[in-house]
Amino acid sequence: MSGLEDLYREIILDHYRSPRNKGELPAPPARRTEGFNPLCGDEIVVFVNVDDNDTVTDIKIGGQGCSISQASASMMSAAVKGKTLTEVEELTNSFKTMMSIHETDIGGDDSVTSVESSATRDLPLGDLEALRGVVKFPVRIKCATLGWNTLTQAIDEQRNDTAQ
Amino acid sequence: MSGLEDLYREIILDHYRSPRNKGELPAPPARRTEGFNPLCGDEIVVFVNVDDNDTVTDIKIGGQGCSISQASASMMSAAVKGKTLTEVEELTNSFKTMMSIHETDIGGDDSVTSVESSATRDLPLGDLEALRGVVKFPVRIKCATLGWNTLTQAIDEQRNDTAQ
Amino acid sequence: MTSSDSTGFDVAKIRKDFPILDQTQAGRRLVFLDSAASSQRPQQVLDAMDNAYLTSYANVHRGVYQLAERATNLYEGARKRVAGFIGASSPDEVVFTKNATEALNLVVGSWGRANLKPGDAVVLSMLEHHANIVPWQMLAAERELEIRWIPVHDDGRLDLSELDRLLDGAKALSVTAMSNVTGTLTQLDQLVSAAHAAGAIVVVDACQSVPHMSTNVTAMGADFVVFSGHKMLGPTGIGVLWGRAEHLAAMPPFLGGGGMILNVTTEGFTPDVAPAKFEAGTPPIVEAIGLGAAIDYLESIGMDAIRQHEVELTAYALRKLTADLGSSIRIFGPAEPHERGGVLSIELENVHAHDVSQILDEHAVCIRPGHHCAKPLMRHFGVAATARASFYLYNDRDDVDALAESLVAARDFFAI
Amino acid sequence: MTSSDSTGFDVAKIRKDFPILDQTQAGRRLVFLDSAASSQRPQQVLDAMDNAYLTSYANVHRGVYQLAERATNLYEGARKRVAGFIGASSPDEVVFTKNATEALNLVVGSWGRANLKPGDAVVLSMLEHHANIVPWQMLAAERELEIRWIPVHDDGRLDLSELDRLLDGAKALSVTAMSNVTGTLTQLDQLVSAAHAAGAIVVVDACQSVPHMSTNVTAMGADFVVFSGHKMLGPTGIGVLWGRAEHLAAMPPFLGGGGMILNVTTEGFTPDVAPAKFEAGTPPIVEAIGLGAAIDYLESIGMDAIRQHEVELTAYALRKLTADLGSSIRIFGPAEPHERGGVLSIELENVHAHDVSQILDEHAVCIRPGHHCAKPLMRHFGVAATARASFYLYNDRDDVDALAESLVAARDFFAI
Ligand SMILES: Cc1ncc(COP(=O)(O)O)c(C=O)c1O
Ligand SMILES: Cc1ncc(COP(=O)(O)O)c(C=O)c1O
Repeated sequence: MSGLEDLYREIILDHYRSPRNKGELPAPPARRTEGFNPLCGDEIVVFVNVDDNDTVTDIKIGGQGCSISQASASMMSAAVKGKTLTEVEELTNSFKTMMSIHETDIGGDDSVTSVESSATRDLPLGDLEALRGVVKFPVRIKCATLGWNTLTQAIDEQRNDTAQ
Repeated sequence: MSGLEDLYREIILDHYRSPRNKGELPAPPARRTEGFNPLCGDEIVVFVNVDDNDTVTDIKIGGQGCSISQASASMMSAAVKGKTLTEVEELTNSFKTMMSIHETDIGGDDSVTSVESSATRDLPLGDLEALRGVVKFPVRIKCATLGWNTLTQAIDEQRNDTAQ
Repeated sequence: MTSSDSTGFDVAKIRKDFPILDQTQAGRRLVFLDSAASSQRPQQVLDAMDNAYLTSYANVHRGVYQLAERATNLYEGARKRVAGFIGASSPDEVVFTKNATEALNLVVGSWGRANLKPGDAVVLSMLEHHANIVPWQMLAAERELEIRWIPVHDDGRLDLSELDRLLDGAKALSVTAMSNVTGTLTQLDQLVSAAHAAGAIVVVDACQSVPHMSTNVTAMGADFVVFSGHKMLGPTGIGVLWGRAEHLAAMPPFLGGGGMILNVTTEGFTPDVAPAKFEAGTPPIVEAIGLGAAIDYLESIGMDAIRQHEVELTAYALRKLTADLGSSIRIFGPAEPHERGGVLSIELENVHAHDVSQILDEHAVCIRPGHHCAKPLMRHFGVAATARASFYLYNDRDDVDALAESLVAARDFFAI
Repeated sequence: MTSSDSTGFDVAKIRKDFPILDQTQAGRRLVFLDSAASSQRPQQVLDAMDNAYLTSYANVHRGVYQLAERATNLYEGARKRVAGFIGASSPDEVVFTKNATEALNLVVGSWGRANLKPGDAVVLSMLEHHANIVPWQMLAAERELEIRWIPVHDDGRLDLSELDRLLDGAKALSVTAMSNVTGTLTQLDQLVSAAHAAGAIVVVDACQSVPHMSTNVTAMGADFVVFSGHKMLGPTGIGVLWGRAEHLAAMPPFLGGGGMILNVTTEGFTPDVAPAKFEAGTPPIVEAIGLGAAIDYLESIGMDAIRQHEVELTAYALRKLTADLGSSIRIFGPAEPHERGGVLSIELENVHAHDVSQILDEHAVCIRPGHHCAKPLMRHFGVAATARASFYLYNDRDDVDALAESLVAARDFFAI
């Protein structure tokens, strides 16, 4: 099962078995956002507290999902805690760039979709690098990005609310 | 064009070129009924006068159509004038039996549609026999029966009105 | 090889007709166990379609020339084949759609819009596929309808203890003949008679049953029955709505366009009669022809033989998986093979369905993880997803053995 | 043989890819002149579909195993091909339907239901096919909309002298890019800018133009564009709706079911984003793949070359038919070949279109008689039916000669 070892790296299985920041936060004051992977039924709930300095003071992850979506969300929660929203967005971009380089190859034709380019693509990802193996399994990219997309949605909503 | 000679018998072309009972009747008292062949755009208008003894005292045919639909309607008009509604129905059944024997063969499978059997199928059809060649051209059967179906509809409406 | 089972059902011979199954993946024989999502199709079906395209193709219904007449005859011949296969009283009761989903939307959009008013109730079951839920929810939102749900027992059978109360005053019951998650065969006899007694029409989602057992819509007594071609050895792009003639006659059209009218003026249009009334636009001509060929193939094997083969295979699989995986596996659905189809949804302890399927793929075993478009049922079972293996006439005990073996590997991989 | 015309367009070579054309009927070479109803398709398209069924078939989108992934990639790859072919800014703007008719019903049923209220006006043209009339009439009856008609000149061109008045206050203009009766290429530039200036969205029925000339929906500036696969060398059972991303995002779903949701509970559902939102149920998977292959084929020949070939052939046909049949023939549509597509509707003096087609069939010449699903236009021209010959890349001057010869025979047969 050589291919599988790339996907299921030890650190991923560790996050899957012992997810960090699992649970709920009282909402409000926390923001609660749900994400769905319509393909496989995975559901993720992100609870996030952002203080007046736009800093993520706490984050919790709920829901059910496969090893990749759970591990990715767990790593994400560890990585974003204490970061500002801008830093979170940069990290998200870096992570998605790592994933989306291959997303454009789905369908074997990259003439239409263009690779999202970003100044932040070289940001060090730390543990998250372990998820790089996912790009060899394009179907699972959606699993790896589920938590991130849900967090992005939460941040967007937060910003809209603050702006109003 | 041997096949075509079966379809376009001289008597048919004659009725096509010189249609009998072409025109309109004042409606009311006449009943006016429209028929459509949705496949080819043919439209037929049947005007029919039925007296208190259920006898067709007059009939006129309007509309536009191909040689087969026009000739068949023309022959029909000549054949039904002066007949009682019951006689018209018997004649219609005979005519349709001549046509529908082949209709069941469309699709090359007669296990589902059953041949309409009728005590009146042997009624002499006279000139109308000339239309027998149409059954070799199944697509044209709908042309040949358009006028008849429209007349049947007119009679049904007439009966419903009288019944009320 | 156990490819010919006790009934003499010759899987090895059947498999020869399915070239796609004759492939290896990383050196292993491909084991296809996802027919509940979509079946494979025999060479005979592909040949029938190619033959139509290569010799007798033209648009149907409106042509006088021989090519168009042949195409029309093939298309209408397919309608007759479908009618015969499901015991319809006339081919005119058979409407071709693009899939079962469109057929259900047609019933809801045409019959439902014409017959349901605010406050009316529709009864569904907790086993339903989204295709038999969402269209009703869309109309419910538009019309303020009430949707009532027939509950489900823990073993996947419907709980009919409150059926009469649920049906009281309801206008329609729309229910699956066989669950695509648990394989449950629903109690159609009881459902149909209770619904009719309550004055409700009955819509049957027969997507999973028509491909696997003999069907007689007239005997079933329902008002509408829908299914898809691609789950029964036919091509994609074709589904069937069967409806009682009197319903189809009374219903307004669903989609408007060419082929469904008697007349059109700038003022308005006059619809044609069924089935043309419901087939707007160029129909899936060659797909219907392919479905006709699929039916010929199924009939050449025999629907009763197929059903019996699948019952035996399911019984074997239930025994085998329980024996090999013991308490680490949960199998959804009725324990009794005769009460279910060949669809096994499973949960493997500590391994998410998605991961199960990934590891099985490494063994060239194709199963489907997910909610199977039945999220209400998933939520009832308290799972986000199951791993589903499903059987058809080309599967045998070797396939079940490969399934069991790879499931053991998946369990062990995650237990490290 | 004139199979290679002045531009070097090699019809003889192309015809080799279309085995269906290589047949005789009662000893005569088959002359297929009915591509406006539905085209034939090259072996390459059939091979692409067979290949998908034989090597890479499974239901799309929900599978983890490699077979399902390959099928999904082929299906989504086809969407990208379509997007590229029509100049869409993203594949997400491409929705697969069963045919163009469904695509138009989708626009009317989703955009229309969400945006039109009683008293609102929609503008159509007298050239429209029933597919672009009846859906609007259905909604008009439900919502009390006003339908206004752009009139047509005697030569089949649209009369735009009152365009601004017609568009005044209108919410939508839905218009054909090319008439399937007269071949008229409508003045899309003017129509689109006038409609947008009036605040109306623009729906373009491009069924007859997309197969025959290069298309760029972005440059066209319309809001929705529809067409069908079977008229452009693709299979039956597939159509395309292109819509501007912002419209698709704002529109409610049309059909409900699997594959178009993010979540379903017993209380309601959350739709997915476009294009998934509009593709309920198992899509026409292999039909999309076939359409992708058809596009590859068309691009290998070149859309501009195809257009030029057809303009030349149409010019030749106009000359030839007029020369051979003189005053006994009436040819509908613009006299200038550059203002029209290769669609010739004719009326033969004293011979009904149905009879014309019957006699032509005896000469193995396939043309279509009828109202061509454009009854309002027929009524305007004062005819019940026309006989229509239409050209595609596999037709040449020999075909036109056979047409002329058989028309002479038809005229003479009825003149006896
Ligand atoms: C101009 C035009 N619009 C719409 C249609 C409908 O296309 P389809 O039957 O593929 O839905 C056609 C073809 O019949 C057409 O020619
Ligand atoms: C029970 C059931 N109903 C409906 C459907 C929908 O069928 P389709 O996707 O072919 O429209 C399916 C298959 O996905 C099914 O299993």
